[in-house]
Amino acid sequence: MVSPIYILILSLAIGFLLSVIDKTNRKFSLTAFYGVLTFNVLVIADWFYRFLFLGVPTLTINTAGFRAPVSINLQLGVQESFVLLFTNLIGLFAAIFLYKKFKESNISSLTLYLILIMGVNGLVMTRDLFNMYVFLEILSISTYSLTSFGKTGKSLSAGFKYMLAGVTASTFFLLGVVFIYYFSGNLNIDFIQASQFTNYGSIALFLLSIAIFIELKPFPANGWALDVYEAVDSGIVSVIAVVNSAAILFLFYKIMPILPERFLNVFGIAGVITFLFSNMLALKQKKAKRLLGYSSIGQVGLLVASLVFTANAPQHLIYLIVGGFFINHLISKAGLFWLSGIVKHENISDWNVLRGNRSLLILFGIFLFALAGIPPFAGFWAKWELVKLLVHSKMLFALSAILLGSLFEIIFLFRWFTLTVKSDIAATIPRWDASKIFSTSFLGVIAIFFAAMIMKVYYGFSLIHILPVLAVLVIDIIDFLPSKVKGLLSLLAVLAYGYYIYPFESNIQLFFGIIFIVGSAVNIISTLNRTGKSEGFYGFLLMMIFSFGNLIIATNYLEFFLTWEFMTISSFLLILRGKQAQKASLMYMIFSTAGAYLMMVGFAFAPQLMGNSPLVISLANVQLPLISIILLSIGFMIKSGSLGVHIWLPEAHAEAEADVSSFISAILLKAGVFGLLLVGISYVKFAPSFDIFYWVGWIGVLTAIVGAFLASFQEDAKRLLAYSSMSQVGYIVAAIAMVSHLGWVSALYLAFNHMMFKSALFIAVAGIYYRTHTRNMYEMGGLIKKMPLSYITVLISIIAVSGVPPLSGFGAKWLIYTAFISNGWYLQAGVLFFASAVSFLYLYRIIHSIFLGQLKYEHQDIKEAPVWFIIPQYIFLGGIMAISAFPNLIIKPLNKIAMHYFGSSIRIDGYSIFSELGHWDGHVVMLVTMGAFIVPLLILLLLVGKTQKVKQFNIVYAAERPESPQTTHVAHNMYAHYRKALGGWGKPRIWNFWHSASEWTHSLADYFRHIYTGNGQTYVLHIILYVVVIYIVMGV
Amino acid sequence: MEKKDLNEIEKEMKLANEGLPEKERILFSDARPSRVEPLNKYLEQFVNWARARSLWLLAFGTGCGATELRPLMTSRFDVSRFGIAGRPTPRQASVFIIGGYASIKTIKRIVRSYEQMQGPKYVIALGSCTINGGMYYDSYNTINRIDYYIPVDTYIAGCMPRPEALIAGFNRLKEKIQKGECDGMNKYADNFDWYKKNQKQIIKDWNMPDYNW
Amino acid sequence: MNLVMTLGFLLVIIGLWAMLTQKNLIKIIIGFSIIDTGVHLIIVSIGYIKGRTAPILDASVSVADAANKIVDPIPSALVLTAIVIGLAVTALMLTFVIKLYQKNKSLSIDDYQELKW
Amino acid sequence: MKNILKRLNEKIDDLVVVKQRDDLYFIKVKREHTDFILRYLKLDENFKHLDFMQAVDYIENNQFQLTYMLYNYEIKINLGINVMIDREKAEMDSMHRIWPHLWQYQREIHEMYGINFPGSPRVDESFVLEGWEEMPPMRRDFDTLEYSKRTFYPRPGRSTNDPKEYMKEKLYHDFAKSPKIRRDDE
Amino acid sequence: MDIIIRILYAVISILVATVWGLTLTGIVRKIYARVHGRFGPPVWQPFLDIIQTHSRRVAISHGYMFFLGPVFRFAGGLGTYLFIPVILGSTVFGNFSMGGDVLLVMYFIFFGQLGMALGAGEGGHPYSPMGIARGLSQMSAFEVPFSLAIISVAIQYHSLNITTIVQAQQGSILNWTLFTNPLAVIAAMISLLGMNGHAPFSIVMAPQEIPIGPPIEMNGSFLGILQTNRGLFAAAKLILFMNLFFGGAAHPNILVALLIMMIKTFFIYMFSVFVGASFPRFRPEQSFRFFLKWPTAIGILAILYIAYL
Repeated sequence: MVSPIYILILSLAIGFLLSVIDKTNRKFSLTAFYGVLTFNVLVIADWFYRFLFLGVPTLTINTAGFRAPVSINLQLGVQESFVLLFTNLIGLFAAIFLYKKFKESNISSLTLYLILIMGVNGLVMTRDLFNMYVFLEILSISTYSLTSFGKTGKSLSAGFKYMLAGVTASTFFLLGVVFIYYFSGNLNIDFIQASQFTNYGSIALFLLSIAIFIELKPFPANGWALDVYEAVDSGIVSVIAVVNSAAILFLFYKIMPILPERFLNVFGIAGVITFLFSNMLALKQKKAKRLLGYSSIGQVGLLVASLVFTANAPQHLIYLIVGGFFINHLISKAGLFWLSGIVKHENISDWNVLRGNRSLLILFGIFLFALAGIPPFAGFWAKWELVKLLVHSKMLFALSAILLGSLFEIIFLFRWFTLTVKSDIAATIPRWDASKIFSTSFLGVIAIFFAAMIMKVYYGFSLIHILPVLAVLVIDIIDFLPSKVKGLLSLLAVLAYGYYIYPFESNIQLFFGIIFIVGSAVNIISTLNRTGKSEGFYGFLLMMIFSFGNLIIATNYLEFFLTWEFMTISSFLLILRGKQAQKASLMYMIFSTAGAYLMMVGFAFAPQLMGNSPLVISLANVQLPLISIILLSIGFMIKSGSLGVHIWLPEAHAEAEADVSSFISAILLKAGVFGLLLVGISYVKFAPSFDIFYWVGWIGVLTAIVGAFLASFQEDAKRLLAYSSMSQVGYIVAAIAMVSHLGWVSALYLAFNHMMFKSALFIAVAGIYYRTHTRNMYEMGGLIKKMPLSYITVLISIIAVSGVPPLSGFGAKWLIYTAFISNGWYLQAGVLFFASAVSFLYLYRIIHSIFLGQLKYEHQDIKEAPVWFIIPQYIFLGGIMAISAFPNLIIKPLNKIAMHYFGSSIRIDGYSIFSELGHWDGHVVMLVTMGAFIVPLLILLLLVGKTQKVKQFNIVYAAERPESPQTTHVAHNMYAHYRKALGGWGKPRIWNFWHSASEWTHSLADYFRHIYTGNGQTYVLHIILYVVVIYIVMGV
Repeated sequence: MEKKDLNEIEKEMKLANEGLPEKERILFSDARPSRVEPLNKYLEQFVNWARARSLWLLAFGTGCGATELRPLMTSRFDVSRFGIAGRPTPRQASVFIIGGYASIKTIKRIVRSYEQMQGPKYVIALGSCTINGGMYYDSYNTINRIDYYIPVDTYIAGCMPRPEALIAGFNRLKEKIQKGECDGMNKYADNFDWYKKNQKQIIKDWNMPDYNW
Repeated sequence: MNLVMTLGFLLVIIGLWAMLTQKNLIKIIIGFSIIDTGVHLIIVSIGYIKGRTAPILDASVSVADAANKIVDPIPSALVLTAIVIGLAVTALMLTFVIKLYQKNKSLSIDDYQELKW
Repeated sequence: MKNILKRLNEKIDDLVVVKQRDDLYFIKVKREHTDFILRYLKLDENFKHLDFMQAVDYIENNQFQLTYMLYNYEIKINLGINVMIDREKAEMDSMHRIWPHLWQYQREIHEMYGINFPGSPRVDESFVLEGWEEMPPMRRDFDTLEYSKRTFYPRPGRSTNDPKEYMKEKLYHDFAKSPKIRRDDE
Repeated sequence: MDIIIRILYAVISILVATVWGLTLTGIVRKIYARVHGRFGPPVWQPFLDIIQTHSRRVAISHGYMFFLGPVFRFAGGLGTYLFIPVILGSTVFGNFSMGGDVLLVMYFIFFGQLGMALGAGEGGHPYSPMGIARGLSQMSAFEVPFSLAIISVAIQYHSLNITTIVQAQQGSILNWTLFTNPLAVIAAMISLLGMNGHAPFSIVMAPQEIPIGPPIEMNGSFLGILQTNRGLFAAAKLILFMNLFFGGAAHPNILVALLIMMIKTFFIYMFSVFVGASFPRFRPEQSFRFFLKWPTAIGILAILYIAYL
């Protein structure tokens, strides 16, 4: 048991001795240096362990033999030791990171470094205000000096600006301390109470607190900090951004008890503003370290805000929220700064050199995801709880600002990530430095450790909920295997998983289980066509599939949301694997995250669930408030690509790898449908007074028609299918929104049907892409002769999509129109009719442009798609044919599912289905169609004379002969006349809207960031003005 | 009889299509037209009766005579009374009217269109030019006799023949059809090489397959 | 509020004015020094009680009645520390200015704006 | 028009002008002046429109005559530019840069008369005669009847009548007796 | 046994409808001719044409889909017809209406069109996809007023069942949908113009720009089947309209009922024929715009009128 005072003494002593030691050998001085740092960590760790697990009471160290307030005292409790452990740990690893530089640099940097660490330790532990000032100045001076470590002109000027700002702040601090003493006669914060400061007295507190706050770099008085972040050596800057900030933040935390509430609220709001604006300004930032600077400032703002807002929350929540953000920020920011030291490229698009080293790329991903608040990292949990807290305390403006800020954060972080993973490598690859990589990886391990701790210890999640992450880890370990082996293993894993979760509590779960798990399992077969290793692919795929499954069995909001985020991130990573997928995946991530935030708020508003049954069951007895319904609906509709928020959908579908698109379209969109159905389940019993689902229904039908039109105007086969998915899901959304028996039967029927035909279509297109290497339909044509099996798939599927009897699509159409008309949604039904007629346009377009018409020269020797694509296609076709010929196979169970919530509105008699409006007998229809098909076929075979098979150019061509297949194939811009007829309705208004929204945000960010002129004086002026403004706002 | 290899027979049945570039040969059918026997007597009589009453013209104005076809359709002469109607595509038409003089450039198109019609197909050659060159008998660019290039069923002389003459010609054609005398399709298939030789002799840049299916 | 304190504030404001308006780096540092001095004055003025002596225990002031005879010693102690720290900071700033001048041959703060936005 | 011709006369010497009608003039220019004259007429004298271009085979003079027919929309006058070129070495400068559509006429003349137009676009492609191998057919020394007989299988038994005699005899043998129709201009 | 009788009945029913449909086509050609001031072909000309096309000696085929295209088309016509009850209460002419309601019929119409489009597409001729693109686009446009009319009728009779709808119109001529729901009938009749492809909506077969459109490569028996289907399909559509809007055909004596059916379908057809004979053709975009404007507005009014007034 070493007294913590020794860590101060030892640091100081060794710090000053270093210059002497260094005279002998640099090795000795380095040993001493790292020895001290390690000693610090060990001592603090020891204390932390004692406080946390042995229940040792908080330790108070009195200096000079007197008790406080007469003499200065230090305090070490669980909080202090936690902060110190972290700061010292980061300090140690930053030092390791800087090992090479320390070996060569002037010995004074080592001294300064030790003194800096000492200052931090002192600052955290001391309870005396003036002592704080002293430690703060020690910290500052050593930091100022260390800024010149890199010895570039830039870092010098940045350091000077830093000093200007620093001295201004410390002047305020000193004045504050003095006046506090003047008013309270005391300097120990344990003996100062806010009540001692009346009238003018509060100025003293104001000066003190604003000084600390300015050190925390609030927007807009923080230009100096950004310059420092940008210019200073990345090892040092990580210390500044992490260790210094942590210490000062803790300083703020320490003085919080003596501050009046109105101060705190203003600081909280200022923190939120800082968070929002620094993330917004970061949008325009291209330089990595400055970007990180913006992000750090934002994160500190968020920490301040969460410190303030959680003041009245239960202790464990404070620990989770503040601690979560704290750890998250510390680890990820330090890690990213270090990575920037490893990468040595300023521009974020040059970070693609990271692709040269897989483990670094993974680390980069971990830090970035942690920073963005992606589960399972600590930030996610903190955000979740903070949102809940803010909702409960009705701080909605702060909430929306924080979420908006987070969204901006997501945008720039993921832009960075996608650029790193996807942009072409132009920059030179640096040499990797072992000491740097070691420290950085250590942080990655800590991040994962904390994630695991929170999940396991705090929330106590069972293994099944962590399974998606575990899948990534496991596949990562066996990534050296060829992809076919991994694919088979994944298939087995999915089946085993399905078997494990199989005993569902309700039929609706079973239904979605079939869509999610069985559908995925069949789809996996198509991925077996991959050659090579497909590194990382199966991990994310399994993560996504397990997330689908976990969605069904989630028993509370958090589980659901966690799984949802797993699903989002894994699908994002899968989409990102596409060759040109940078923009597409980014857009997907942004929209998904926005949706997720809305859902998060929606869940926060929702009442607590009772019992431990799955959401599908428990939500039936819960009345969701209107706001919750609205937010959740929007969130789920974003995922299902409804009108207005659909623009991510075509990009993501088109740019993802060929065999991934089918997962996204056929299964991922159903997750949105499932979510909406959850809301609907609560809606059944507790419909709110304002019938929000009526409007959801309208959005659904409009999505259907707009999606159909957009699909008709595409040249790219996958985009066409993507818009088609959008249109079909529009039907489903509308049907769910009806909240009636027939509506839900049709929605589920359509969902099932869509899963099958869209999988088949996407896999067929994947096979064609595999052979032709193009997605543009007009570049294909005439492939029916070369790929007949794929043609049959597409033919059957498009008949199923279009709803032409006798295939299963008609069942969906019949159900949905009957439902609409009997529900009184007449005009909506009319729009749906229109949509379904328009769908013929794109369906014909895809089959004609690809398979019919003229075969191109370059495709004359093409072969049928590989067998791995054909097998899943025909499994799905079998499914379609089965439910076409025997619709009862599916209608009966769906009827039962829907009867769980409503009275039945259909009667099933043999193969006939009767509704109150009409009837349909799929079996008879099938037989009659067969008969009607065979009779003319026989007639034709009988009557037709000698049949001469001719080739593609044997066409009547106005007595001429065709020039070339390209010019004879009518496929490009096939529906130009319709576009013309639509006139102004054909403009991409929604796309334009989002585009201009993005442009506006970026321009605004660009406009605002011009306040950072780069002039030190301006920064000082900012600080002064900021102080004045805060002073006025606080009304001191 | 000498036994021939099956492949060889097949090869003989194929056309060489030498006029086409190598790359384009896969785009055109190379099957050779062959004779198709009529149905049995009574059935053939019946369908001939129907064929004669449902003559579908190929609406392709190959020469100045095409101007005389228009009045035929209008109210004054109205050949639709006889079941005669225009079709816009050779695939569906059964009667091809060569409307007067045929330049070399036109004869190429005439041959192509004729070959694209489905048998049984009938040709009416209209105007003196188709018979012996008419007033263009000495032109360097106008053929003299259409029947050297495609089989003709009925000639209508005149320069130009009036619509009444055309109707008379149609009636003559109908009679012939009903008697089963119009078998130009088989005649063409039987004498395919001779026709081709004549055609190729005047059509110099032969950028089409030997038989346009 | 006494004269010293007012003077102190005046110095702070003059220093601030210098820091905000002067372009020369040295002058800015001088401005900072003036602020620092002003702050020190303020601190001292807080602890000062009229008619009392310096907080030094010697023959004239005994331990027993020190509480009545001397001024508040803590501000004096503070001001000593503050002066030291101020000195250190000023020195450091001047070092930076020297380095900056060596690198860029300019003393105007406007020439050091290459980091911005 | 007179002014135009006067101005033209100033530009080039020995200008031959033929007035055919009030609104139709022909001038004869030398081959080397053609480009200049056409440009001048188009740009300065407002003969914006080129109606057509044609050739005549003057086999007697061993020359081809090329005619560029211009039209002025303001004074509504046609002006033909006649250029004589050598028949043996039949070659003319391409004027398609002045009127782009000239390339088509030049292509036709090239095919029909064998006159070469170096630099004219697509001038070697066949225009009407696809795959013609003989002498250019519009040259007067080409015997078209002989060619026709040789190539097009003339039907035997064809006879030719003088239309005037034939008509009189066949149709209007009582022409003299028929009442005379009075024509307006008599 | 039952199934054989049913098939027998269906054969009779189909024969009657086909013959009537083809006769109607013949009559229409006669009427067109008379409008033009001609005599026109004999009424039985369509039958002769069919025999003629079937008697072609050689048929060229571009592939299996090309071969099956007309089969699909005819199957579509047959199916459409078979799911419509022709005469109320008749076993022979009741067809297979137990298979489904009006929605089934509406969607079965697409069956043939889709198959034909595919067959024509394999032909490889550029005019085929052009015609099909126009046809599908126009179909999507005229389907809007038609579906609105159907919805309106469904609301009115609270049924989608054709038999029920016909039943409800019995009794008096004033019970016909024509009089009870005139707006819906107007909307549907306008879309019938598009459905029949008569001028001004004859953009699909537009002889001037894309001669005959989709079936340009169809020949011989393929064409013959298409021609046969044209008669049957016309009859099916007309009978559907008659059932939905004009009281259907009901009489205890089946011959009288057939006569009623013929008279009614004749007049319904005459409507589109007369419009077609007297108007020039729209361009494609004009046609789509037209359908999406006025008839759609009328259709919406029809729904609002029935549902809320």
